[in-house]
Amino acid sequence: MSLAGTVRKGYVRPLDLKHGRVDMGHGAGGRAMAQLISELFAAAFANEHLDRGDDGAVLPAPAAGERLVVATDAHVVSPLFFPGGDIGCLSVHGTINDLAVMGARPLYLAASFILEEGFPLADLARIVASMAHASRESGVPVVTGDTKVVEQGKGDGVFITTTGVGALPVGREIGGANARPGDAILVSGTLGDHGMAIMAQRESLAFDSEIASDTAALHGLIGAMLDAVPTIRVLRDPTRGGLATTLNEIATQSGVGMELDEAAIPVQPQVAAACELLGLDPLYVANEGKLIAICAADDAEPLLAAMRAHPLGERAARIGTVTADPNAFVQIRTSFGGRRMVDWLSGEQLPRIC
Amino acid sequence: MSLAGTVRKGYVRPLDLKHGRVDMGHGAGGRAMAQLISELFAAAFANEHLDRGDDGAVLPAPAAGERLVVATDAHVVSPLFFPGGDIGCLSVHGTINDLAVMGARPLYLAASFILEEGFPLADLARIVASMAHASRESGVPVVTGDTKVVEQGKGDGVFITTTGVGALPVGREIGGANARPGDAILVSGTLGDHGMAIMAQRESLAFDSEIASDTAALHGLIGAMLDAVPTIRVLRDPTRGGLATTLNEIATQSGVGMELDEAAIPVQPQVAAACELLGLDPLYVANEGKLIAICAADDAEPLLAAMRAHPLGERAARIGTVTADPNAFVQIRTSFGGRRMVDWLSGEQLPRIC
Amino acid sequence: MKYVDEFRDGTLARKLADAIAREADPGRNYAFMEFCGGHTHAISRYGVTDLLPANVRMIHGPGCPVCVLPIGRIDMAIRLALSRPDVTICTYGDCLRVPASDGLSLLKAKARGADIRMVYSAADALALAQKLPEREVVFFAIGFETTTPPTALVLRQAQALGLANFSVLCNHVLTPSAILTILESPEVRELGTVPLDGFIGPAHVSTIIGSRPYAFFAEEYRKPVVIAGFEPLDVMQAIRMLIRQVNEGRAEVENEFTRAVSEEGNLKAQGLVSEVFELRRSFEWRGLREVPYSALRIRAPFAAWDAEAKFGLEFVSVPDNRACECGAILRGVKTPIDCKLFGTVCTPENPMGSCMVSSEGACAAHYNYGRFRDIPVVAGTAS
Amino acid sequence: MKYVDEFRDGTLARKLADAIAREADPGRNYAFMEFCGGHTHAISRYGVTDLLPANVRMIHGPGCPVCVLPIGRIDMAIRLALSRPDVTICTYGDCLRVPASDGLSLLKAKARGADIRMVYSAADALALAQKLPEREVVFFAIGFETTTPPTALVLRQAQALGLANFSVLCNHVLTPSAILTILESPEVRELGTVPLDGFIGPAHVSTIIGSRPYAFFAEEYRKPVVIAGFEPLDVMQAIRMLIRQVNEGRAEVENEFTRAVSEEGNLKAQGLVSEVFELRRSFEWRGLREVPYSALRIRAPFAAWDAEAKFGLEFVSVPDNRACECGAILRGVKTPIDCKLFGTVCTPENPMGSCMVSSEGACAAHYNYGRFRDIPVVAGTAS
Amino acid sequence: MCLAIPARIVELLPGDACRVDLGGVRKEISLALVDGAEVGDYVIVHVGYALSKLDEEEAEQTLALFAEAGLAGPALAAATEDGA
Amino acid sequence: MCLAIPARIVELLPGDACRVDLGGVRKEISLALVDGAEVGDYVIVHVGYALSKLDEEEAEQTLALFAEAGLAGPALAAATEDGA
Ligand code: SF4
Ligand code: SF4
Ligand SMILES: [Mg+2]
Ligand SMILES: [Mg+2]
Ligand SMILES: [Mg+2]
Ligand SMILES: [Mg+2]
Ligand SMILES: [Mg+2]
Ligand SMILES: [Mg+2]
Ligand SMILES: [Mg+2]
Ligand SMILES: [Mg+2]
Ligand SMILES: [Mg+2]
Ligand SMILES: [Mg+2]
Repeated sequence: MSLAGTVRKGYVRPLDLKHGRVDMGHGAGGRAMAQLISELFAAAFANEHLDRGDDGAVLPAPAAGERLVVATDAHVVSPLFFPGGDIGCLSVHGTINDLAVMGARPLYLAASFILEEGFPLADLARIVASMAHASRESGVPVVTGDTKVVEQGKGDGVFITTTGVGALPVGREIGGANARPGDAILVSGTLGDHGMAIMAQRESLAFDSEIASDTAALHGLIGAMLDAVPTIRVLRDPTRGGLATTLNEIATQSGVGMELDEAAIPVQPQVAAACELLGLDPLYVANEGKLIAICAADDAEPLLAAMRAHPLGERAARIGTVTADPNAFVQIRTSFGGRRMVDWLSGEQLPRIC
Repeated sequence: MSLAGTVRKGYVRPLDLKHGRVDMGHGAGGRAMAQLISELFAAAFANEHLDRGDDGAVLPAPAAGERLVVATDAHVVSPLFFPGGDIGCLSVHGTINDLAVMGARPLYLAASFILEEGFPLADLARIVASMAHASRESGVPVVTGDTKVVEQGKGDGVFITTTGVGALPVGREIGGANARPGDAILVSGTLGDHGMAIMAQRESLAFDSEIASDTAALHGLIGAMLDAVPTIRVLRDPTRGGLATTLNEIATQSGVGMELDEAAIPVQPQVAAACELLGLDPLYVANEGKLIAICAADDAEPLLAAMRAHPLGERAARIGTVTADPNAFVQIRTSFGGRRMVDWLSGEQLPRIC
Repeated sequence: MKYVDEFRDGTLARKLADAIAREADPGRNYAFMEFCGGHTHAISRYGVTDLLPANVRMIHGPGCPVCVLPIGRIDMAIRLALSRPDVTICTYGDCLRVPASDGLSLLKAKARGADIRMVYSAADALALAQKLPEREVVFFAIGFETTTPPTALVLRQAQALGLANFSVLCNHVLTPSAILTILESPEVRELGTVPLDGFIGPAHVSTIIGSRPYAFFAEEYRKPVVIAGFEPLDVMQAIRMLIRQVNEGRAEVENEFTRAVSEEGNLKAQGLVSEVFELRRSFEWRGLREVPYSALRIRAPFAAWDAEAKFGLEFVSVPDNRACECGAILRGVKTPIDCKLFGTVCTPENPMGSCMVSSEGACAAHYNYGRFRDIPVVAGTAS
Repeated sequence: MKYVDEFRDGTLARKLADAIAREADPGRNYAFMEFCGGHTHAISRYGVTDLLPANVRMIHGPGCPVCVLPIGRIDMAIRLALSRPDVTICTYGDCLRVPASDGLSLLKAKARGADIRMVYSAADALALAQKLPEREVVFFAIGFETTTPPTALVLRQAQALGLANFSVLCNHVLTPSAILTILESPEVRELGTVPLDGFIGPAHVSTIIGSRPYAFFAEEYRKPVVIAGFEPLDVMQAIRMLIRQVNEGRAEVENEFTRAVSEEGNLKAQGLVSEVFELRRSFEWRGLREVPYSALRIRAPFAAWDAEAKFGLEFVSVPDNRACECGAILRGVKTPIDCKLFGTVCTPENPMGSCMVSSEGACAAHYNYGRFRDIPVVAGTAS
Repeated sequence: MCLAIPARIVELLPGDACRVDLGGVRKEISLALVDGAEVGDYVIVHVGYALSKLDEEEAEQTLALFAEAGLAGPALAAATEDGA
Repeated sequence: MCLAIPARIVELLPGDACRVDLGGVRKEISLALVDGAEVGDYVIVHVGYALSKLDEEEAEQTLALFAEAGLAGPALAAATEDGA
């Protein structure tokens, strides 16, 4: 975004944000790109760092005694607009969440756009406005960026990679390797909403429902949780691969097993029904505004109380317990009364969900 | 790259890096993705931060008195392999350079991959090896990452977004807005090598030459330059849009004009000839291992000497002077004896060069 | 979900478990084959095994259409798609990862540029052909008696529409012939290595064909058959009914799924199927080899929409991986852990055999849901 | 680069500048039109104007094939590409941004899904047609006498190959007819608003047609013509030669580019062109309106490769933007800064008229290279 | 792919189609294989087609059977004759 | 597009083609419009085709004319008759 504000106003016609489309010139590095950046991106994200117009942002470092946290995610969701959100807010929430689940205070975002030739500028403007709104609401500014354009048929409208920088107090150690046998496993709410909201839009599988993506920034909720229980051991957002895969990741990282209680796992009835219709398992469906927390068993109640007191954690639940298991198997007691494994996602459950 | 190292060795067949191809499962978040990440990405980039296997990296903050610098760039170059480099090393150098030209010490990189279904794993492995090599050579580790897969026909092999974090000492102020009338304009070497190396590979324009991309990390050169002249006012890498566009950016940011001396601008004979053949102007052709420096006129000689003493600055030259011009026009005295403007790139000069 | 949730109820499950435990004779073993992959899935997914007494053993049968599809049939579709850039292959999602020759699968062929698309329904394939008149859309049809009528319908529609760019590569197979083959296999018939005390028959197949086609087995082979729904309570009730038949020395066809299955089945669907399809003299099944009169082909009046005729596709039989025990597993002779490749070389990511592909396959079901049973769990230190 | 660098030499330039200054009569003004955009580009790119005395003025002529292409011709290609998804339009890169109707250009049509590709050579378009037999490849051919022989060649090759999926949308125009139209225009002929003391003729056109076709103008209209190469020293030498002719009252055709231009030109190429093409009775030029016998069309034996015939393309004349002064600029009546749109509404990113498209167009050349001349430069404080 | 679930018809659509409801989620399916289905009926849905209607009375009876299983006794015998 | 530059033929290729060299860069072009061109000849290249051969002697003479321009005098007159 090195060209922010570098095209003199009045010297060229403003971008046609109604009928215009992205063309190769918008990515060539010249005046057309400078115009796109200044009239669209810089205007939407405006902040002192971005406005500087250099190839990067100069930022105050974290406070003394804090460490840096960096997380990056490409967003390639299809369709770009879906009930409950769009790729723009998703790309902001997704990266904020990756910082927040490390226990970090999200500070800044960098945004990199890969646009497909022919993409309507009106859609791009809508997406950028949604990103800007999400960024302002979360208090995490987009401080630098980049724009590339690829030929038609070499992209898919728009891909957005966001990279987040956060600050982590020394002493706070949250990570996937910290789960211990006996710990309680909690989730912050219903599972599978995001993935099924996307699925409902797929032409070949279309169904009608009121399912909306749960996309949300979780750092507020996490702040409240850490206030209540500073010793949370693991936090993670169960995105691609869903709860099942994320728990398997954690189990493998920590070298522990898990035992879940199916009856305790919150799933919205419509999500359950849509899964039934398509032969999917909600445990493998993506979420974008939920988190998994693992804490010592004694901390589970106060943590659950803190979660439920926050709007994003109203339906928080304790869903299982960490076990000692060198095989790192995640198992579940079914509501039916049996037991089975909940393995890693194998193959693809849902394409292009984030 | 949250799954680094989380798949137990021996439990699955290793990736077929000879004949395998990327399929949708590699991006679905499940075991196939975990395997791709652990056997390919984590193995190549191995470092303590990445190995942690969380959704982000926890990193020591910059020293006291330093500020953060963040820069991000998507790389969509086509073809992926070209004389002198490939998208892998390019994506490392490009972002290191964006940090370095801010005067920052590059510290860490985050890498986000968008893979196209069907992309040969052998090519991916080659690219990742090249990135890892560039990262090690530059001393800037890849500390976190992300992988997505898009359907065939929705991408172009691989896109790589790298985001860099660096540290900038308080008091060091380098930026595009700092050029002042009377300042000297320097470049670190010959112009247009990268863009013409790419151009030579385009099917429809193919020509034979020994032109190779100049892709290189410039932080070493810049370190030497700052040692010699700590008060450098502007540094920038003239990538997309070439020297011409980058100087126009700076002129506009600083509200100054420029006057260049065509005879002083270094261009390799083969690059000049290839431009002649295709009707292009080397001043608009991209570079990936060159920089522009602007300093007070009195500092020009020591700075030039420092540049020439470094392997990446051997052909450094003073190419012009900053003028007072509210129109921010960049002008050139031609070798022929006339004068003209050197305007922003308009339209596209070369598609998909970085 | 009405008529779904009630049939998964844990309280009722415990009651049925008690009843089964009460009724099973502790002095003998019971081995029942659930023919259909849908039942295999339900058993694994809900952990039904944990509710059965130790002397009641379930054997997974060959009733997953993906598992029994021979390599050579997938090869036909892959060869067609790779050699004809104008061809689009549509199929149900389960087929995409079935391993074929040359290390390929439909999914890997797609990654190599073939145009392969997943559809939810045969009707979607037909609609795609109408939407893409410049492409040849081939519906790779697989399935037992349940998925056959929809295929028959789209073939009739294609004929009515004169839709020249649509065709079907037909792999529909028949449940009764497969059961017959198992009953005729030496292991069951002579050697007795597979003790088979009865069958659970698939309810959705019987919604079409009715319960009558099973009467022959019951009588001729003296094997009880209970047609059961796919919810776990249905399965448990069927097991209970089978135990009763065994205890009482009966060998009858009983119907647990009275809510949707009748004796005669869906006559409309049956009529449609016989209008469009006829028996193949023989068809290769994975694991069961050539099975006479076990599959359907498209009748002559629909030859213009028969991809085999239209594109001159040849079936070439390809042997399975030598070490793969799918064949024995599908016949109930072995279990997944008897296979050396299970869980190491062969996993759902790299299936070597078809039983590892569909989550209804015996190996995949055991890998995904039951693997922990092979290794004792160490108890948690705290909880 | 031999025979290139020598002709750009700054030292020689100063010598030629001295000679021109010496030879130009301070008592009079000289106005010469460089007909060709290639010369316009050289003059701007090298800053030749700075080396000429104030009383020698260069007028940019209509010799850029992109600039004179009327909107209606581009519309034909865009309509074809957008209405026929099987059509691929190939053209030289300069044509892509020419503004057409409905706010479109070939580039914008591409962004809307049309298959538009840039080629370096007509041969590339032909090769593409061979490579993509399932597509209709249309070469949108533009250019003066230089680019015409290559187009003729590929048409003959397409005929020889029987290449049914290749065709040419021919927009080739003729230099002498355009010069004639300028000489016949009221501004030059009667009003004298455009003082025209001579022409610089394009060397590469004359490599094909020779120098002879210009003799008529020299004699009939008493205007000196010097055929000159495209390097800046060639242009300066041509200016010097024109000044001499004016000073001496001569009106002859002189050849500065003796290194590659003869009187008769390239007879092989001429033969080829007349085999394949014939004169159009009339053709619309942007800025010059309808010009009789000023363009070529494809002869009947090649009709199968004539996109106009093959696809039934109709030319519909479309008026230029009212405020655009391209027409007057192409006739030498006005200069870019006389246009209200110049540099504000009309820029190379958003060209309103064709002169702003190609870097050889008068408006684009002035915008890109000469804009600073409109505004005095403030001197640097230090340097 | 062996999915077959009961869903309630909420709307009859042209061309032998209908919209069914399953736990609040609605989907269009084909009724071409089933005659006489009406709004309010439950049908067994498989790959986008109704395979048969569901007999609600029979369903309730089956559930009743399950419920009785808890009680010791021979309640089952009669019921199975019913069903075969 | 009005580019036309002289380049040296370094290799004759089948099908009326040749490879030319310009400042060390080599490109394949067509010789279909020019008869009798040989390796070592310079040709004027335009959109991938040689339009004509370049006469090296004439080129040197033209350069010589430019050089003489610095000297005052009427050296030009003779030369132009030559060229027309
Ligand atoms: S584990 Fe794999 S190889 Fe072994 S029987 Fe099962 S499918 Fe075949
Ligand atoms: S500036 Fe634009 S609108 Fe004006 S004459 Fe030139 S091309 Fe036409
Ligand atoms: Mg950047
Ligand atoms: Mg993430
Ligand atoms: Mg950038
Ligand atoms: Mg697309
Ligand atoms: Mg995450
Ligand atoms: Mg991440
Ligand atoms: Mg950059
Ligand atoms: Mg990620
Ligand atoms: Mg591609
Ligand atoms: Mg840069």
